[in-house]
Amino acid sequence: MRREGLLALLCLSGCSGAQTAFGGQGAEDANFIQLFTVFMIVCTVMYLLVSAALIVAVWRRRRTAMVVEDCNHQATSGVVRPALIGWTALIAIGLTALTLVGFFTDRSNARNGSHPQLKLTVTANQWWWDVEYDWADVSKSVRTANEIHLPVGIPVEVTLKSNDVIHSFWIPNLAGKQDLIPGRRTDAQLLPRKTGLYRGQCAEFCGTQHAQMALDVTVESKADFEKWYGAQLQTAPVPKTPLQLAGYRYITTRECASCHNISGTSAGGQVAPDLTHFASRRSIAAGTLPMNTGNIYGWVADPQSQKPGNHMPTIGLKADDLHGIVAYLETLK
Amino acid sequence: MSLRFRNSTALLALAAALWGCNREERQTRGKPLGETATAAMPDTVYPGTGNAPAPDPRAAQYEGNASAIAQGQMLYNQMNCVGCHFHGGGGMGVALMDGKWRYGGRIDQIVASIDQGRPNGMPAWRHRLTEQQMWQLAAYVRTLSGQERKDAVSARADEVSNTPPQTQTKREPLMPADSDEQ
Amino acid sequence: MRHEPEFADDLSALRTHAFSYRSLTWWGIIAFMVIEGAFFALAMAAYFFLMAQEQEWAPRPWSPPDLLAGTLFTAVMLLSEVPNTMIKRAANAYDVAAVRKLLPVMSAIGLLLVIIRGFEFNSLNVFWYDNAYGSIIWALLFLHTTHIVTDWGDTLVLWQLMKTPHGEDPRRLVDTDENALYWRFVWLTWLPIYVLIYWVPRLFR
Amino acid sequence: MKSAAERAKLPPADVPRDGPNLTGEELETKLSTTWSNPPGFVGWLSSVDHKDIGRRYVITALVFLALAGVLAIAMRLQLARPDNDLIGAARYNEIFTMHGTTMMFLFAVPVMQGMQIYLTPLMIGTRSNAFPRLNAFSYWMYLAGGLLLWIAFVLNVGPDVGWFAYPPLSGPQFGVGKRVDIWAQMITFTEVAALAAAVSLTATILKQKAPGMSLARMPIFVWATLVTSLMVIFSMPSVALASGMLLSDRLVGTHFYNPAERGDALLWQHLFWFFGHPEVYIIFLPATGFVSEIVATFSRRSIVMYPIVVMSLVATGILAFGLWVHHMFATGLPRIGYSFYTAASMSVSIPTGLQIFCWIATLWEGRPQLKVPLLYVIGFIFTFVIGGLTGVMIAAVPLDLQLHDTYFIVAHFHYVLIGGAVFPLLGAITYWFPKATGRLMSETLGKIAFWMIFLGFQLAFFPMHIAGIYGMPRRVYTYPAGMGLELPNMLSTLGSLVVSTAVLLFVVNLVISARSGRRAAPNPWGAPSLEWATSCPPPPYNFPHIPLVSSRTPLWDAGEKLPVVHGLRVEDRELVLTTVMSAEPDVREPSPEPSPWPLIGTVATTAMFVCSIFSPWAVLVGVVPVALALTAWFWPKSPRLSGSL
Repeated sequence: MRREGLLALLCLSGCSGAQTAFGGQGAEDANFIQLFTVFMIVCTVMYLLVSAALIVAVWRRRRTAMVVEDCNHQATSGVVRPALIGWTALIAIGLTALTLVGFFTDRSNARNGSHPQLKLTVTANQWWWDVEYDWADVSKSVRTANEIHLPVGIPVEVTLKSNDVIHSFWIPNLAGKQDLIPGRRTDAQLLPRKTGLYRGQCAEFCGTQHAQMALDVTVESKADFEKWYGAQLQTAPVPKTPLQLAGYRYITTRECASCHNISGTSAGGQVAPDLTHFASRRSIAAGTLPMNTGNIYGWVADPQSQKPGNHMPTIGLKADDLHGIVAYLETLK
Repeated sequence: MSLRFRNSTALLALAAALWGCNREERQTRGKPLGETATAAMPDTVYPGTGNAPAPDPRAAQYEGNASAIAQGQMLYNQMNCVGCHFHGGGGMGVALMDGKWRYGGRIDQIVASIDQGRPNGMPAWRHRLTEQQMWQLAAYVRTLSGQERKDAVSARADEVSNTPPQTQTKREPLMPADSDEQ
Repeated sequence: MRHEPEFADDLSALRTHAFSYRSLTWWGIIAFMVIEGAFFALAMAAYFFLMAQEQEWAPRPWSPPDLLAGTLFTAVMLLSEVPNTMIKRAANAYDVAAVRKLLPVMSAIGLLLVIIRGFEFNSLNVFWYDNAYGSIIWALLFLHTTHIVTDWGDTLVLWQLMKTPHGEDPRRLVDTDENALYWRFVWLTWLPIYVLIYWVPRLFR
Repeated sequence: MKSAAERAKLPPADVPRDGPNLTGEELETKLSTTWSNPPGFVGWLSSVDHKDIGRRYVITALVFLALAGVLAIAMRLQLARPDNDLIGAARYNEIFTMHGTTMMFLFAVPVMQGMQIYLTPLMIGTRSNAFPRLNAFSYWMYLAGGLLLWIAFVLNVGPDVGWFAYPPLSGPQFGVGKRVDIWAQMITFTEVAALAAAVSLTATILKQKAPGMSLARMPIFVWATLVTSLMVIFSMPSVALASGMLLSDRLVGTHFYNPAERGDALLWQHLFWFFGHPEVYIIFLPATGFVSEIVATFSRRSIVMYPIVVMSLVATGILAFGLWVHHMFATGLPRIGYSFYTAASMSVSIPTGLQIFCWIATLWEGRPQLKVPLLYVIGFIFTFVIGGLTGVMIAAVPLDLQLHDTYFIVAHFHYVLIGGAVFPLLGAITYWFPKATGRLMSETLGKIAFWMIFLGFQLAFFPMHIAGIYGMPRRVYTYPAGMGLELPNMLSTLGSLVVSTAVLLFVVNLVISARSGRRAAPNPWGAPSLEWATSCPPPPYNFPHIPLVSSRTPLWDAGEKLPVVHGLRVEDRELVLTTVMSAEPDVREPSPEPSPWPLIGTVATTAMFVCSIFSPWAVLVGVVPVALALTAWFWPKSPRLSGSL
């Protein structure tokens, strides 16, 4: 129910499905659709052949009663041997062709990411995504969480790491999945071809809240991306109203700051999603709730009832503190 | 199925129930939700074997609870307890695996130490961690000196190995630290 | 329809025991050797897999295991094949007296090996909980120890069995023959493990 | 006292033997006395009769199927609607873990082995299987492992990390409590059980074939049994090693899977799938054996191109060990290496394609009669081929990277495992039911159940392909609305309800028919293989006289009389051993008596395994009673009677 708003928004933005391998908005996924179609045709033909042969075989000399006739149970008619040869040849040729098509598609996918123009690192944690845009110049790096923005038409290399267990990075509209494995570095290449709002999701079982570990993906024009990126480089705004100030005080001095980081404030925790531009995101808690005031209230007041078992504790905030926190969080655009 | 067989099944089930009942209980949230923010914390510093107050009843919820200890282990790393105490061996902070406790080694006493902080550098975590988190942390800290049940602790974390496995840590007798020893 | 029997061959003259591949238990033992051989082979594969994670093997600052105990063990193990072959031949020749004399010797060798194995654990210079290198070294040695202990126990039981009138049953000589076969498996699998535990960590430093 | 060597040369003592002078009822009374279980409950527990053990295996496995089926329904109800909150996240994770674990380790492999244990000695014409006590031990160990897992689940300490239990999630840090230890130890139990059964079956097939039944005359099902048993022997050590390492990581702090100390989480995946992929064929190949037998019988035509079917079985068994990496395409291993595994995965469909050809050709050449077992075979071909073709799809890396770990895969392996193994199994149960019980199953109820299962299955699992492509990952306890997943999930849930009703109907049919079904003649279907040469149900000694085989279809080729060999003792349990290849009679082998020691050994082993979860010292202490039980088990009863495995 609570996601309906978010999804209505997604669908308004013109995409038929935010999380589907039949989207084809990324180069690799477009290859997937083509290859899938080829396989589908070949497999359907094979299936129809087998089915037809089976139906004819059963029907043509069926018997209804058990007759203990003296049948010659060894004799083989002349069609069997040529049919076997034909069938074997058909399978062998079909498989060889499919293997080759698959191999060349794989090569083509590998080429897509050979000259990345944008690099980012995605680090998976039990049940959220830590995202960093890497630049040689550290001051131009941006850290965010549970969302990535990508400029359309630009090859991206994503370095994948995990802080705890194995996860899998999967944005079906753009490309296939790649596991994030603790102690190893893997990478994914993305080449988005169409702007739009997509959804990624963890695809390797990673514990209690594996189902609620989504990633919002925005593919936008280069100009929009740069605008967004510029905004992300900003530190958090100074609180204006007394209510916001109260929230700011609570967040920076109390439990929140132990885990969360808000650039430009003293909240410097490094073990939970970065909140510097929290309110600019599409969803809360890795796609658990769409971003709106009511949901921020619900989440901050009792994260354990929204996403049971996640690592953010229910503090038991007093009403005043809660109002302040939400008011301040909403300024973090 | 025969009666005898069913009996033995029941016995097995009973035995399993005895350890199964609370070792694995997962609490996603501190029990008395309304109280947590204001709940009274053990407030006195009672060094050594001095007259400790009666144990806190909440201890039973966390002691020997596998999930609480696991959460505590995660917090121990995330809150950078490792920075001073290392993996229990001590460094800048005191050693936690030697069974010597200046401020008491009972779980509620450890909670008090985390909550209030202690002289010579241990910061107060009151309002930086929730009460539930401090209990979880204390439950984990007790495993470092072998105080918790071996079937509730994990042998090791997925990190560089600095100590022998905790499932094999000998249980240190609780004793007060010498006051002149730093 | 139930068929009436049409009597063909009479099998009453067939013998009631046979050695080697004509024996049923021989096939069982071969199957168990295949299972355990697969187990060892996979453990060795895991050893090389973990070795590939390291720059050097044994990783510093751990020094490779001390050679004395392991080499002594290997020597005793190889020498034990002499009485083992004698037992196997005696069993094949239906020489119960010789079998009864040799089994205590094999039991004593088993005991000696178990004792030396204790020293081997002490000379590894690493604990299983130190790192993955320590873990796999201990695992290989532990796995092989279970075989030593099992076969030693087996030999003890066989020794007691052969002392009884059961020993006169030629089928028990088949058992003796197969126990000796299994011992060969135990020392054959030890040789690569010996190299992996004691020599590879020396050669890849 | 004569020396052993002298005695060995002595002519056989004058004891009663079967033969022209001792046949008919007199023989059968004597053999019954020799081969029956001891009376009473202890006798029941001591049984080493392969028919008892096979039946217990199958019934226990069906109970686990029902339990896992209930869990499946629970999951389908939770997933019927988006954002459903019928079952919480933690509970759902336990449920899908239990469903997968139970289906793979406690249902699929054991039920196939149970059928093999029941049928193999009958099909190859021997009185008992090799090492019957080991066989009894196998069953008890399997039962203990199953009870361990399910009691733990009921007590809320069931595993919750998936049936594949990837570390580090299952490791000491993230796999909290004893849940994973119980899972891993359950693996050890089923491991030992499967290996013991496989050893027994292999030795039975190689050494106890009826005289004249050379390898080239063995029924296809026996070939399938031989191949799967060998696959068990080669693949199970891999998961035993992996789970042993996992347990030691968790309990004594080793670092096999800890990257910080140079272990590697992928080591688990390699070892697990080196077992896990052959496991699929361990389940599937016996099913192809069922299919071959059923097709031949109901077409009244011996299987067309027997050598090709046998070679396909062997080839599948070998190729199955070269495919495991296709479960790991998304782990970032070197890309070029993947091509090899793609090619290998695709090539395994060649032998399967050939087998399907041979079955259709047999139907084509024969006179098929559409009885329930054959209906299941036809349903199998229609369904399994879809699973096989989606398997070809996901062998290609670019397709797999999208489809891996989605509901497409869930659909794929249910088509392969239910379509490929459970359909033939249900057909096989219908087919051999009269052999085991002496009564036929109801044809009408059977047909209704078949059509409901077949159609309900398609309704339940076909939409999952679409859900997967539309972005639904596996192992999620809920999914958001608006992603196009509502309809396929609702259809799947409805289909699963149809299937479960139909399975219930099948069970009702089993129960009713076992009590009051039509009485079966020894060979009610007019089948060609030896198990139909004896009465329904077979006597404890299987055959009054051991048949002499001279073709692949002995009962079709025999006239009024069945050629037999004779001269076996009737007052002691005795078998005839034959040579491996050509099945020449070679040795008369005593067969062990019933014994309670396998059960006692299981109890001792269970105590050791379960306690070892709590303290490693339990292994040292617990090994003593295990050793005592094993010694008692192997100690011969009297010098004359022996062979006690």
